[in-house]
Amino acid sequence: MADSKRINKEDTGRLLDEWSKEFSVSVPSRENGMPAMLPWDGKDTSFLEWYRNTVIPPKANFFPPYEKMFDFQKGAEGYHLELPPSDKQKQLIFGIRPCDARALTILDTVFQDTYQDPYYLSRRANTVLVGLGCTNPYDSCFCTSLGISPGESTDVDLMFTDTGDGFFIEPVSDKGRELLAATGGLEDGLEADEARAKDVKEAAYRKITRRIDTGDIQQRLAACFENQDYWEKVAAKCVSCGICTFLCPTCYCFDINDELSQDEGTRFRSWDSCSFPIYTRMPMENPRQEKWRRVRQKVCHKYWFYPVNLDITACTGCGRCIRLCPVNWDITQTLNNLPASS
Amino acid sequence: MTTDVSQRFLARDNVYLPHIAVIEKIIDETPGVVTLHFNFKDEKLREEFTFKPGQFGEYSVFGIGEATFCISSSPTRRDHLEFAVQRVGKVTNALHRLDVGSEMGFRGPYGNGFPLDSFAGKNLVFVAGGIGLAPLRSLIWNVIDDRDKYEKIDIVYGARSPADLCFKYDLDAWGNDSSINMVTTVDKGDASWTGREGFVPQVLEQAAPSARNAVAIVCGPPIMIRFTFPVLEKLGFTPEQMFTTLEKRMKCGIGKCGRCNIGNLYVCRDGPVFSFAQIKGFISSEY
Amino acid sequence: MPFSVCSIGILHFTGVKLKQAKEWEPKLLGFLCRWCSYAGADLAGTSRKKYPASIRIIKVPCSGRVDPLFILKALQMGFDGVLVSGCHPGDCHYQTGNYRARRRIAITKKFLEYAGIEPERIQASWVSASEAVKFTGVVTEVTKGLERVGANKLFTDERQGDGTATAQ
Amino acid sequence: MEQRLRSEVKALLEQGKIDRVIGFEPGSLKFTTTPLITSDGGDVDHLVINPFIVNNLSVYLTGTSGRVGIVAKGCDSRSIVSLIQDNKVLRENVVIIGIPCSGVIDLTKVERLAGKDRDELDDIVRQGDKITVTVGGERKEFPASEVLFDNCLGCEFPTPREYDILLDEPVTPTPDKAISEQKLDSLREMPPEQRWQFWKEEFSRCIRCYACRNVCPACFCERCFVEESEPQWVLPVPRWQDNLIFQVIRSIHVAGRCTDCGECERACPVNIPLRSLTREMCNLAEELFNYKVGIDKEAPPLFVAYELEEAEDLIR
Repeated sequence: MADSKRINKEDTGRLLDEWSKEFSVSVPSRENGMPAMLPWDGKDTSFLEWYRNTVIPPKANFFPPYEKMFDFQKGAEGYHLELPPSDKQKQLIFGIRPCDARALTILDTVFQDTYQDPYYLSRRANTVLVGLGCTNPYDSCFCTSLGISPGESTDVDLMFTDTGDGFFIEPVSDKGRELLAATGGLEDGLEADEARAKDVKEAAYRKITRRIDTGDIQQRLAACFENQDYWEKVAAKCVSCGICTFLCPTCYCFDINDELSQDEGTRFRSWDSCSFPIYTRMPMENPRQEKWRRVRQKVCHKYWFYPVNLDITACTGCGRCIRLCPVNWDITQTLNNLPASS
Repeated sequence: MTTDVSQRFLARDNVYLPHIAVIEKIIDETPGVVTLHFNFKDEKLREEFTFKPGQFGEYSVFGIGEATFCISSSPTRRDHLEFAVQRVGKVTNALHRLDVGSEMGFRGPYGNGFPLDSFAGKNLVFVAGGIGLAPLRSLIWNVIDDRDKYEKIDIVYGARSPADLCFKYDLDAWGNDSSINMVTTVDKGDASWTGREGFVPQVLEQAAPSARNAVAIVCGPPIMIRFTFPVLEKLGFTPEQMFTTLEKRMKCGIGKCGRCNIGNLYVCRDGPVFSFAQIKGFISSEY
Repeated sequence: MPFSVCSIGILHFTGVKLKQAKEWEPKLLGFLCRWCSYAGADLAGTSRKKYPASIRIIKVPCSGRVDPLFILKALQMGFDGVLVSGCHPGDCHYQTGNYRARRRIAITKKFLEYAGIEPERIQASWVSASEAVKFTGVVTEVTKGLERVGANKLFTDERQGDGTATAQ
Repeated sequence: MEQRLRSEVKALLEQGKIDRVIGFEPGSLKFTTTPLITSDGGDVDHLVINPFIVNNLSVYLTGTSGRVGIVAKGCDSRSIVSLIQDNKVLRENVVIIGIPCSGVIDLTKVERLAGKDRDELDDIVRQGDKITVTVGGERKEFPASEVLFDNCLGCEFPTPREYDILLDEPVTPTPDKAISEQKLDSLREMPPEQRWQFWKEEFSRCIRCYACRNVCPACFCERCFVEESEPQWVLPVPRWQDNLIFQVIRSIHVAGRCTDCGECERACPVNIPLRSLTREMCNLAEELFNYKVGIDKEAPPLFVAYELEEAEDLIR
């Protein structure tokens, strides 16, 4: 490839250093005991050894667990509202996996739908995504069923492929091409690197064995939507916690709450989850009081309602919901065992 | 006025930032319901603001939170805006505590509103229960102010008891309007009640408005809506001829926060006004 | 002077930001049983006994009404300490409310200490309706204890500047 | 044990003594099990017992109607007793199928020792006090004390005390409080400010998914205080202050009900050492009031019971 580059692994720190001059760089980090995309400390590149994927999905870098929407203050003239200062600092996320990058493309659709979400979209516009292809996916991964290849991505700006001693670097977007052109100290990619990268990508693809059957999925879900027995059976062991939704890279539901201390306060938004009964509870009734309705909503939303509305399935097969579930509720089993009708 | 709905009446380009509005009048409707009259603090917005009957807003009591209510006044009467609040929880309690002159926040208008153009030249049947009259009230006054455009008007309105009837001043006005066929009913009357008794769906069945060249617009508690649709079907209304405006728990009002869906439809984004044809697939299940 | 709030008065407190005089002085929230300690405090007031003005009082129907949550919430709101005061063992208007309060307070105090909250901040006493002198003594002692441990900065957050209703 | 379990459950279902059974079946990932809740006799052959049966299944009892057979380890059976004490479960409605338990394997410890993630391991075999982990064909042996959950290492009641069927001979308890409470001891050694700082940092990671609460059999409230809106005790915003209040109060609310089963800590996706809070609660109940949880189903719960004279040194 003409505009591809290569770099030795031991030079990764130097490259991140260079990018840090222009960007606030985030890398996979587990300094808090749990892997997430956190600001690079300027030295540690040990993630190259241990990193498979983060627990906290990179959506948190754009749509954090909670954020300030605005402050308010009551004065003699009435209420004054103050937006948080817009962050002009450019961001770079290094090492995002193809599934999680696709998740951002999915989130873009809902946060742009009709009304622009200023908080998410401004961070998104400010950020360069540097993808890193998987070489060692988890046994819970099923991205290939969602049309994602673990080694490739069209949703990032630059794509890195681990070729053993180094990385083969391909620009994906114009933003990535510009960044690559402006980055010094990179060698041109060799044909041998490209060939090696191709093998790595194919090998990663083959490593993913977990599958879901996506054929006619909307029709199949519609056919068993009213099958209460099936949904009750599927939901029986769910404990209605928020892990699968909070840590899903495509789940975007949120709650809005105010904090008051006398005459001033803050409006926050924070992650919310369709697993919680309170999520839909109204004073007189709750349309999804029963657990099976909530489980059904989660599954149908991802594979049926979301694609009908926004033309893309709201799942990337990253497997977090399976891997992190405290009772091993497995969405692939739910989808693969859908009964043919009610 | 911009035609792009997403840009209409945005405060500082941020769709989540409310406009400041001032309460101008408070009317006690029933023991648990008040109607609040308000206007925007910003004079330009006060001039420019427009909406369609059936659209809703997000109302803030700063420090307590936001809640969703339809605008219950008619776009044809624009010296102020109105909404009705039943006291049921944190934000509605706080709204009830506001005084004339208090400031609150308003975002909107959101939602589709009623397809008013398609109602022209038709007989209109309004069926409402309790505070469910609020969104229909906006539409009814709009229709009355454009009376020539529409044919016969039937209104069936009911509440649990005489004390629970909202907008009594409107009920009187419509009852006195010879161009409107108005039926008011209560589930159970009291000593002074001389009007009808009976549940709304049954009273509707007795009133038996014709389905010919008609549309029915229904709003009330879910249980009433569920029992009203079959009656309308019996009277010959097709699912396309029946409209309702739905209420769900909402936070953002703009189709992002996720909780108000019925199947793939979001009450805030695709509604709150739906034809029965749109929602009948889910109505037994999640509404 | 103590000011009285009804037993759900904590509701009104959750939105309060305490105003702070220039010099820090301890602020103590007292949950006083209406059958004994509250009357004791009243008696202290009417008989013009002197005691520190540090205390704010919420009247509760029984010391057994006090959920550990009230205590922690008061600390988050910026009170420097909490005093739960009820009837002497054997004197509970509801027979056993104070015995149950005792278990709860004991566990709460020890547990919050383990979590890192100074034990001086969580105090309990038995004060009867006639013990105005004991009441003033308790408030004085507890206030002194709070002066020793200093201002409650448990929930302040230098980085974010929010999440706390601590005095400014 | 597994064979006996299946035949016992089959018989119970066939004789109509239970309407459904709550047990474990193989999970969809390596070295995991998953709860099986079924009334179908055909599912009974999926029931398993192995060193990976982590869940405390009694969490499902409060939401299940009819007569239920439930597979219970020592800690789980004590949770059931505690639920009976709280009138959440009727003794006659449960058939407790007890497993004498010699501890459950903590996969995060195995991962740390093996230097590989769970799905990269070939095999984990337990034989008595030795656990053999095979990685890439290479066998590594670890003593159970390095691989079992902390709470298992301190377990005083590995054999259920309340049961209808006991599947095997009782296990002799070998509690090692020192190992089991290593993390707690390191906290106790800190000055208070440092302890508070420790928890502040831990809870700044909390995302308030409520997995800790929802996997906990002792958290049976229909409406948790965090979901109250008037008054709004805790904002549903995951700031460390609110997170910390939530968890500290949760720990106090489960005092006298928590059996140190360790599920809250295991379920936490962001690795907050929650057991270091709940375990201390068990200790306090014992130290202050000589109360051990889940021992006597006739006894009143911790906060209902009282002695005429106790804890007076803490009151002025």
